[in-house]
Amino acid sequence: MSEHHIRDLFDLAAAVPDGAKLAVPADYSGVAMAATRALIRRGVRHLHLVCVPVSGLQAEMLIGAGAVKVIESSAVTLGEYGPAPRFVEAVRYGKITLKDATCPAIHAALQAAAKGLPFMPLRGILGSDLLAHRPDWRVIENPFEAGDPIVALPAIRPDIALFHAPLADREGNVFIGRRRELMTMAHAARRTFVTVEEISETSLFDDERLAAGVIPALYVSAVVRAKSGAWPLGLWNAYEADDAFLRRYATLAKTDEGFAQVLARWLDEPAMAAE
Amino acid sequence: MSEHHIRDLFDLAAAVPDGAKLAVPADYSGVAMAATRALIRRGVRHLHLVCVPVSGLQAEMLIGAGAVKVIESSAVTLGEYGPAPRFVEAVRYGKITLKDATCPAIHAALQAAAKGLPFMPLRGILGSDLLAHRPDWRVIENPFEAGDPIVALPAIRPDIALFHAPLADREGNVFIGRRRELMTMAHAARRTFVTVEEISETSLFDDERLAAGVIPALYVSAVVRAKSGAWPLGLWNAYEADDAFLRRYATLAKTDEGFAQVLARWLDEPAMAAE
Amino acid sequence: MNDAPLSEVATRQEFLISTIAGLIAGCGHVAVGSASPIPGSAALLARARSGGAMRVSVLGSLRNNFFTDGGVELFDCAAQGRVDAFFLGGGQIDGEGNINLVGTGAYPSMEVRWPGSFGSAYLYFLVPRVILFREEHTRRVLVEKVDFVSAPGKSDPGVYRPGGPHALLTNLALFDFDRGRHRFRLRSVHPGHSVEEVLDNTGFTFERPQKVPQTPSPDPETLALIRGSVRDEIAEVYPRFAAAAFAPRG
Amino acid sequence: MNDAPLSEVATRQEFLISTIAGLIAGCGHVAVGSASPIPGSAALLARARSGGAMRVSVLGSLRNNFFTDGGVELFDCAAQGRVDAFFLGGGQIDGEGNINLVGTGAYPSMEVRWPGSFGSAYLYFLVPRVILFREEHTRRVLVEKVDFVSAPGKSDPGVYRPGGPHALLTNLALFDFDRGRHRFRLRSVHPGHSVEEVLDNTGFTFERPQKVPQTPSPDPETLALIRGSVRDEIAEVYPRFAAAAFAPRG
Repeated sequence: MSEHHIRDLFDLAAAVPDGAKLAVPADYSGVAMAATRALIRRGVRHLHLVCVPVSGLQAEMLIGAGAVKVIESSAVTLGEYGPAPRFVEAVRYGKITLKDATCPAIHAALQAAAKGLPFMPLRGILGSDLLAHRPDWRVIENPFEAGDPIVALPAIRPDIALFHAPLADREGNVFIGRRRELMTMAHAARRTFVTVEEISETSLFDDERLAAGVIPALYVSAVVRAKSGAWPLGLWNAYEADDAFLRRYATLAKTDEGFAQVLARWLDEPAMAAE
Repeated sequence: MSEHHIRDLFDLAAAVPDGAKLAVPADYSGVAMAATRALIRRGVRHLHLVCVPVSGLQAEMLIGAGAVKVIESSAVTLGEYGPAPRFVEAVRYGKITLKDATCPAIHAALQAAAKGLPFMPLRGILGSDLLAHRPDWRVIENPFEAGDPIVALPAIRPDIALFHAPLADREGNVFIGRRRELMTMAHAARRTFVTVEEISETSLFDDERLAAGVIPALYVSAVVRAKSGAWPLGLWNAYEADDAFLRRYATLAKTDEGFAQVLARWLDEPAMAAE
Repeated sequence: MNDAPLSEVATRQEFLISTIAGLIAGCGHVAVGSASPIPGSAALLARARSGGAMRVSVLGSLRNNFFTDGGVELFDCAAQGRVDAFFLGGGQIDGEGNINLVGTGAYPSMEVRWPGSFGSAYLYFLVPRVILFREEHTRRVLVEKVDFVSAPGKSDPGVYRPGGPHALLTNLALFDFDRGRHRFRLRSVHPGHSVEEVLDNTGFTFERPQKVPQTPSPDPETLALIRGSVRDEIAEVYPRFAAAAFAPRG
Repeated sequence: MNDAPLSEVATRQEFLISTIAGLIAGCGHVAVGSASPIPGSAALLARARSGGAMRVSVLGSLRNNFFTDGGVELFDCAAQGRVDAFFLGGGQIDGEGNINLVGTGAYPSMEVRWPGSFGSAYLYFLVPRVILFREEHTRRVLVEKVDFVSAPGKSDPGVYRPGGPHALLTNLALFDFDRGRHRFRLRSVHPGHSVEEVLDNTGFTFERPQKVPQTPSPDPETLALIRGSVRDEIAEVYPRFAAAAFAPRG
């Protein structure tokens, strides 16, 4: 850990500058919603959101709160709860700049950054209108076979990767288990901020079984404890999404007024443990 | 697991055809020496050995036994025990075809295969004589920046990946912990043969901590139990290399006769548990 | 076919599950993406019938998902040729098999915006047997030409493409996709529906045999499997679906 | 300087460890490759002195290696700009900083074959501070021109190269590398040796100041650290080295 001055969600939100290229994971992976709330409270603006490879409530609320300038994602949806209304609205009125992608392209572009490469080739995509609307994606020739076109994706190097995990230790090592996309995000990003349910007093490297699923502190700039930090979303192996909240959200957020109401209530929720 | 007829080291050796492109790991990672012995006993020939990214005693003995036609590696050495004498001898007299590489190039070429890509770009290498002697490596232009040359490495898709691990279960899931290069090998190769110290009667996926370090059975063609299967090399967290054997080997293998003697004795060692 | 919970009659969902399971029989590894309870159930049904020969990876599941390399693994696995079947939907699907998951109107400020293309622009190229599945069968969905091509149904010669569309299943009918002619061909119409109804509600032209068969309904053994182990397994990922989509156990 | 185990006098290895530690002071993350007991000890010494500011990754260690992404991680980590210093050796090293880890004579059937290039052809380009370390200081090792360039000391303009040679340390002397002129410059000669001895045993020309200083010997505090925690830590990976290279604890 390199940013020891970040000790709570307030510090964390203050350390995310306006205009940051912020990488966030999909709902199944561990979304730092408590930190997102702190970001909206601090009034963050002009974010370039990179969704790895899709997003839901997090992108939706940041967009609704006016915090997003650019969004790069393969999808934004509330899943079982239907479309993401603020995202749909922002698209219709051109309030955000879209960089529509496809899941493996976002993974590959992050892997390029993690390998210090300027680009990564990727199969597929050719003939998709995605390509037509992504002037930053190029088509090159496979150098080993004439007449074999292949897409080249420029590396995505996020300024900050932000996610929520079940466990970290005092050194800043973070357990992410099978959620390896979080490892790639941390390798690719300049800085990585993590919120966690619990902080272990012993090193995660003490248990060789655990070690295989650990992001080393070398890649982690700050860890902040946030109990239920993914709420109202769920966290794998820990807790489910808050069904009542998400139903209410999906209904209310269809209008500007309804969204303002649900956002205000969410921002007013009692402070979390670490705040 | 897809090759259920492979039940012991004899079956495993029989399933490796002459001329196979065989990927093997470095000494620190888990080397299937018991299986290598079975391969030499069966008289395997013309192997195209891909060392990930280097090799020691395994490549050395296979070369000495006349089993190797081509070797692709970033180094072959007995480490603390000095040069690999059969390798050095075979190079001097042109008995093997060399594909000298550099470690990250082998990793990247396997990753290309694991991603189904025809090639992977990689930084560095330019100006190295390695490049001059690898006509299969190309220099291309970074498509995103004129005047920025970068090496393109063709994918390495091994016919078979072969390694030794501490634990598997009855389904064919294999625990490799932090040795992620074994995961990449299994993803990249058409078939993967694994020897293990122990077979668990319960699924490795039952423990979420363990799961993060598991190669799923989907990528594993056969698992054979071989107690002390890395001997005379060591296995991480399990046992050390056999110092006496390696000292004796390094001395004797300097001559053809000495090597023949140490090889014959090794092949005569009592059969292992699974044989 | 209706939603009534009569144990001898399949619910609409059970009928679709059974039909999809037939389309993926014989596959070695079937992967199921997110928000796909019916394909997920179908894959679990096909696995139950395969006698241990089929693997299934259900995204979002802990118990039926053995990936350990993160979100990229499904895509890598497909590119390695280790995924035999996958399922894609579409806000629009056209007669050449193009699919649109982005929206209608002019990009980017679209009139109707859908979530986005997900992995379609990749998996449609790499998975040999892609089943297009969309319950709604209307001219709004099945169009002559999609407004936005998330993933094309056909590719230029020279484009690396081992995969592509295999079949299209809706609430009304089942189509095969002819990869030589790049057109759909009606294979069967579901019980209670007619070819005329299909023609009326399809925005693209398609081929059809002179006599169009009826899509077979699940037999009692299949229904028992669906309402038994399949329901239990899919409930892990889609509890609300599992509570609503199945008839009571026999 | 000798190998005698007198507690007030550094062994040859202790002297080298101390000298290397000085070369990497201030680095945030130092990585140490395989078969590198002296650089490994030096990195652990530098870490001990850094007050927690330096990270060290010793390949082959379980206790001082926090990589969790397999063999590729060191290389990815370097390419991300997260490795500040690394160590390379060479069967031959020439005056332009080219290194040869492959062999002598004509490739491929070389007269003398060494193990191979390892990661040198990559890390030499990407790690800002590469310390060349080779104990043997003879005209056999330090040559005018290497027989095989495993990794070049300099690159053409336009080649992406944030890294390169920083210093060269042998049993006789310490050189800096001038990246503008692509030549070594003698910084200091070790106690007990002379500039003439260095000139006699070096196959390439190099720059030197009019008066060449002596390489400083480790002070008692440094020696105590080396013989204490550093010895204990390096013994995990190099037990035979740890048993032989250090003088008894003070």
